[in-house]
Amino acid sequence: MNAVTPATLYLVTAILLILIGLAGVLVRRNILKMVLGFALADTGINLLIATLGSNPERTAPILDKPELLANPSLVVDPIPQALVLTAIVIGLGVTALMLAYVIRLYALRQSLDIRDFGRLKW
Amino acid sequence: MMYLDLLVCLVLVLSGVAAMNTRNLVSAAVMVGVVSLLVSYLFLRMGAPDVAMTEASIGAGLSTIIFLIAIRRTEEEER
Amino acid sequence: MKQILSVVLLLAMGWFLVGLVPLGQPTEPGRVAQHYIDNGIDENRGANLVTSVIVNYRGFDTLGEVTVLFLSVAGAGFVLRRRDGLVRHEHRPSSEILQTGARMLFAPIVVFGAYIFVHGHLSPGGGFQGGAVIASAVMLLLLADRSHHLPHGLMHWLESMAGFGYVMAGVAGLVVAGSFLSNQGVLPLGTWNRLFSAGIIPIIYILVGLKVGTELSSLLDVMIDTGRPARQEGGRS
Amino acid sequence: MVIDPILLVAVPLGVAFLLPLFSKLGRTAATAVQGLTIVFTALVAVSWLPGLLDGSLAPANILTGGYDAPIAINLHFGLTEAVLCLLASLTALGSLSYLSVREDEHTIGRSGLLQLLIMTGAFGLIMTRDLFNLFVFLEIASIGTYALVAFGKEETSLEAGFKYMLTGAVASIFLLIGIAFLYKLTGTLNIDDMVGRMPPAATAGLATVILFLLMGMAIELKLLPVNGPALDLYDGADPGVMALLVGTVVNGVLFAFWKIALLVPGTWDTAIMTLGMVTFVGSNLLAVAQDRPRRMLGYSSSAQIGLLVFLVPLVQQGTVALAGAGLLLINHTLAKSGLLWLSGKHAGETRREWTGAFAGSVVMRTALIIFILAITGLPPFPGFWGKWQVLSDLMAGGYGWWALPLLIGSLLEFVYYYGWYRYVRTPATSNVSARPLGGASDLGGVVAFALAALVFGVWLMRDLPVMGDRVLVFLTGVGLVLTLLRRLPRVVLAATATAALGLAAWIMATGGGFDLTTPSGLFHLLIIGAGLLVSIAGLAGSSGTGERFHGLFLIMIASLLLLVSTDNLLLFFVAWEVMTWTSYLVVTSGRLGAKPGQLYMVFSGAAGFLLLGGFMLAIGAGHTTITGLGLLTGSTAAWTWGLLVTGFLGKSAAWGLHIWAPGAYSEAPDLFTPFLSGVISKIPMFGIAMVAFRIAAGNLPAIGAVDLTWLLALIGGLTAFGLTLAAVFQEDAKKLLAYSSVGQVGYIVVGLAILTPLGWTAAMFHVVHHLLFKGLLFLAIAGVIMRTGTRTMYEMGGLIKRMPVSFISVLIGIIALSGVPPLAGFTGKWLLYQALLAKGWLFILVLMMFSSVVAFIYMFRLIHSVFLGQLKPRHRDIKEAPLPLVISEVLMIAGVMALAVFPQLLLNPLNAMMHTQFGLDALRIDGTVLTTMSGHTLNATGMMVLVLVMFVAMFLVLLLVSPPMRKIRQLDIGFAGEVPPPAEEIHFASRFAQPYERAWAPFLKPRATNFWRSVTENTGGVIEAVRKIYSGNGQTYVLYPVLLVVVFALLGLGR
Repeated sequence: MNAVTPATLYLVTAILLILIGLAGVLVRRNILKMVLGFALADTGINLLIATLGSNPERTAPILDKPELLANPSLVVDPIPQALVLTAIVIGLGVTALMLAYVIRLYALRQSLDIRDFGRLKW
Repeated sequence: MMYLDLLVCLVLVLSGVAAMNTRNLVSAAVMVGVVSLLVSYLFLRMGAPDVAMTEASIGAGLSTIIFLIAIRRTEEEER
Repeated sequence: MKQILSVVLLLAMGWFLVGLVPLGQPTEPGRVAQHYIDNGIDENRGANLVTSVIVNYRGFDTLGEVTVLFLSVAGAGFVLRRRDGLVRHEHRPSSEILQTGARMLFAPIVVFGAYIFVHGHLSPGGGFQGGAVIASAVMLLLLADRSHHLPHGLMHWLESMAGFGYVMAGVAGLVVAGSFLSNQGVLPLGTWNRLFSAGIIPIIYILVGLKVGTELSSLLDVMIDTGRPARQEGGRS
Repeated sequence: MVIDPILLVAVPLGVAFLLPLFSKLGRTAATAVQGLTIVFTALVAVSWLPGLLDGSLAPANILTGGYDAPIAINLHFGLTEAVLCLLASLTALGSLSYLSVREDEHTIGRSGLLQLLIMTGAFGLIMTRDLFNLFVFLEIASIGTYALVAFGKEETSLEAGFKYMLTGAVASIFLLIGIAFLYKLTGTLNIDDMVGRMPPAATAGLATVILFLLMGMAIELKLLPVNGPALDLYDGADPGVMALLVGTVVNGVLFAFWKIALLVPGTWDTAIMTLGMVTFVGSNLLAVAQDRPRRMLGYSSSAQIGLLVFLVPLVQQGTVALAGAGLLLINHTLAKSGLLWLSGKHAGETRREWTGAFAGSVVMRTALIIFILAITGLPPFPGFWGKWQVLSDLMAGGYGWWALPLLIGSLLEFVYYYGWYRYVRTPATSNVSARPLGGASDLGGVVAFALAALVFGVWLMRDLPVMGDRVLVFLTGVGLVLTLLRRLPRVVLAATATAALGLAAWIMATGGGFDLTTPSGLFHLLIIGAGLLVSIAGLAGSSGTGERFHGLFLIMIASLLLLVSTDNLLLFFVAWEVMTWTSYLVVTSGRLGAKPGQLYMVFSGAAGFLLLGGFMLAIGAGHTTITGLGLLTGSTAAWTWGLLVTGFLGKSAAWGLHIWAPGAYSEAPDLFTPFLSGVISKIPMFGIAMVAFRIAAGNLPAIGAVDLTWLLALIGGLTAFGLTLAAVFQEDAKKLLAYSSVGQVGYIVVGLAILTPLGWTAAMFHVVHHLLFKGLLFLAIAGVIMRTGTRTMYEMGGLIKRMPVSFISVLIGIIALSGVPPLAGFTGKWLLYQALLAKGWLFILVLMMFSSVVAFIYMFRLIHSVFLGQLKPRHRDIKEAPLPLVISEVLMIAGVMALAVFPQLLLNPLNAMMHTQFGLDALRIDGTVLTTMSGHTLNATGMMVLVLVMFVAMFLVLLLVSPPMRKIRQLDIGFAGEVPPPAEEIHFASRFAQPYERAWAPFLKPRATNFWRSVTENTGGVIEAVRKIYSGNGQTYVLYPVLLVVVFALLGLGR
């Protein structure tokens, strides 16, 4: 078990979150639940990206102390963090739009079942 | 610390499963919010306070709120 | 049947994803990251490297990010534009205590949000986090008093001007340093770890904070508001 | 002066942020600001284009944040980016004008913002060189799309939009996984930097990372089978929105894929190419079954994107020129946006509801057909040049087999696009569905894009020698003008066409263009001569409604002149395809021509692609000229010959491939049918002789014991036999002549297949002679149809007194056709039989003789049912055909007689021609006496005299011995209290040939028709089964990408 590093733990958790979220999307017929599934999967993705930049031997990339300034190599890679920040905000935007759609679709059919929204096909 | 992490991850995955399994949409949304909150703790642990703050305020906070609003404007139970 | 297939497929996909775990173990930062760590302070003077990356090095991303948020709020408004068939909720007035409490809390929360984005280049947090905090204050207000109307005119103006200002700050970099969103020579970079430092980074982060705050507030407004009858009919006659 | 391309993103973003304030000033102000912004972005792109094109400007590397890549995000702006940005701007401008008039009270001031940001997202996608930045702009473009598709029709657009979002979200997840791990592996996000830092392809896990990246892109690109939601969008969203997306997001995503493909190891190339090609062929196949035009356009878009995806690895490895793929992309953007805009201008949901669409608008009809021609890859539109380039490069690069699915997919495009257009061309029964939507104010984009497609396509031809040919340019120019001005009085059109052709004839005559000793000269004369006769006859006007084909006719003649004179394979094919589409359009302009026209176009398309395949084999072997075909050897020679000959036979309606011909011939405008039969059907004969047989027959291997040329002769014989037989049972005069025409072409095929000077002389002689007498017959019958208003023979009768000139024309025509002395038909058949005898192909000889005998049965009817017998009461006041028609007929009679009395007029030049071709003479010609090399002689003039003497003698004898004639009242029939059956059952001419039917039954089974029907039915069944995968369920659509990832991973692709 000593092979289990924090990174492994976080990555496996992230993958599980992605899978659980996608399972919700694929198995639950309620469109609101599907949107929740995507939100969950998004969280998993964010965890995954952040983990890729993490290093338990280093600290946050904020050089606000003189000793850090003198030896900047003590901090972790800031890029994945910047990416996750962007991804979180984009995720919120997509979720908001999806929910707007859900509200309108509900107004349209008085139902949240994905099977009620398949008039266009073939 | 490693064991705390393990515990958090475990709770996190279980909340996720619960969120997808419960029929009540409000609790599902709250569960997803809880997952976000726990993930933001993990972000803090891995030296990403900026991300942690964002995840907590946007992922756990605002997202959950707009989910709740949407649920309120449609149905609360999964049929 | 389809459900079982879905789960099987997801498990298979998960198996391939788990195969990537060895790739994700900690490594030394890459060349670009090392450049930020070594030269970030020299080039931008902002203590928070994440902020330097977000506002300067990858500022173009952030402009896009702000646009995404702007776009999804506008899009949500567009999708919800028609009011026919939407569920309307009764507006039960909340208790006096809640309303008063919300009004009292509003200002401190907004100030806190502003603090977060003003100090984005020094400490954790920045425009996005601060903006979200401001939006939560607005939400408190909306929840406490559903009939409360946001000052839409002011919000629109603020939102538009903050966004435009962001683009203008970028153009300033283009004019002064020949590169869009450049932080060189537009404003003095100042000294490390001071509030007035890091060139235009704090300016941009303040604009981002204002924009994100107003945008998220409009988002909440759009999501909550559309259940109500159009403003003209339900006005305060 | 160039403008900094960063402003392509900065300016629209700044404006977009301010737009909510502008819209407070009013709708017009907001729209104006937006329009100006888009014009500005177009100007930015335009300011770079000339410099980038001639190389005087280097592509720009644009920094952001003050640092160069990979430290900060950089953008790249070269020729490709400039073109894509310009296309995006132009589409956005067109969409703005289109959508702004469609806004309702709910969308005012809001959709504009979304449109502007979608365009900006596309600019970012196109220019950025940073992988994560690419993702951000992808999200901008996608989110804008998700929102904007809610524009318009409530229910369907919302459903479609939501499903689209679901798969889009899966794409984002996949892309982020890929991007994150690639960053981890390379330590950079800059694409160009990353390329150099990619770990070796065998690195563990790399294949999975790439797979996620590719699958994310596959969803965004809408490849098969993850394109379901995109199809729903085309179906459900406003077409104006879709047009915007085609020009902006779709192209942007394609170019993003191009950049991502730079990172993909070469081991993936085959997988990517396969996925692209499967999408191309599969989507086109599924489109065939699609009854809703807008959804069909969606399938078509998927297909086109698939084709471009297929090309990406090939262009990156240098096999295919970027220009080829670029032309395809430009072509698709222009044509598809235009088609979408047009599709939104008609309320029809299904193809049937499109019946007679845009009948009132020359502009919309012309634009529609321009877009359809462009998207099906016909010249002169850019797609043609792109496809030619791509195919040539595939052949030269050793990827020849990929050309096969490419051609099949392209043919499927013919099937559904012309299937749709068939309904458009069918006259509407009620006027309700034919009303265009939205007035004319939003037509700007349509007109601009149609013109752009045409002008750009012609501009691409600027270096081709054809542009220097005065006659061609002149005829095409006049033709184009007449096509656009087709609302002018018919006489004006015909007179202009006649004058133009006359002038062309004069120029060519003074330039020695009519040298009959060369095949080109002979065909020049035939083309111009027949063209003049048809144009002169056209002065008469006609009762038909759609016969305003004079402009197209001139373009067609120009293409034919080019076709018979060029030595360049490309030019030959250009001319061939122009001939195909002009003649198709003329055929569909007949009153009932829409449906047979579609069949004609599909078979012509197939024939064209067979030729293209043959040419491509030759080009792959390094030969680009027709002369060069002679240098082909071995199996290349055999395949090329086989493809070319099959193509030519298809176009000439040889037996088995003939099912299109009767309909097309009979439903084409009455005045055009003579040309179709006389000239167009001879062009494939020219092709067989002058192109296919450039490949030396000695280089053709035999299949077993069977000589390929004998096989060709057999097909010719069967054509002559089978279609002559079919002609016997026709009740419709034009159809009878149609079958007869195709049958006659069989004789020419046989003559050519003999491959001796005598055989070719016989064939060429028949080409000329058939043109004269069949043209005469069709013209005369056209006159009769014009006057009687019917084509059914038993409804005519006794017209000899009313239309004597027409009678004499038909009489001379059928004597010439039957091959009895004294007319030249006999000379022709004599030559052919001599050639067959000398060759020793006795079976074919028997077949030909037998067909000649059968032909008597139908020819007799033509004169008997139409002109003899009792005059119908309703035809009592009928007049002779109009003067211009009579003039044309008399000219043709003169030609037939001249050929009969002085065959040497034609045979002398033919003899010289054969001497050049074979190095041998076909005949010895002394005055009017012909002697074959084997010593048989024929004296045409002497025979004429002999026959005349015999005829006069017999006539006098009959006059003396026969009893006097007795007049019978027309209705002199009694019935014993029975109800008379319908007239057609008792009329003597009705079902005239019925007694033969049982005798010939085994030969009369419609085998060919049944074969083709079973082909369509079986294909249809497969399509129906396959397209069920688009179940309409959003959840299923999300499953497909996951499925695809798992399948690809299990296949171990890229490892």
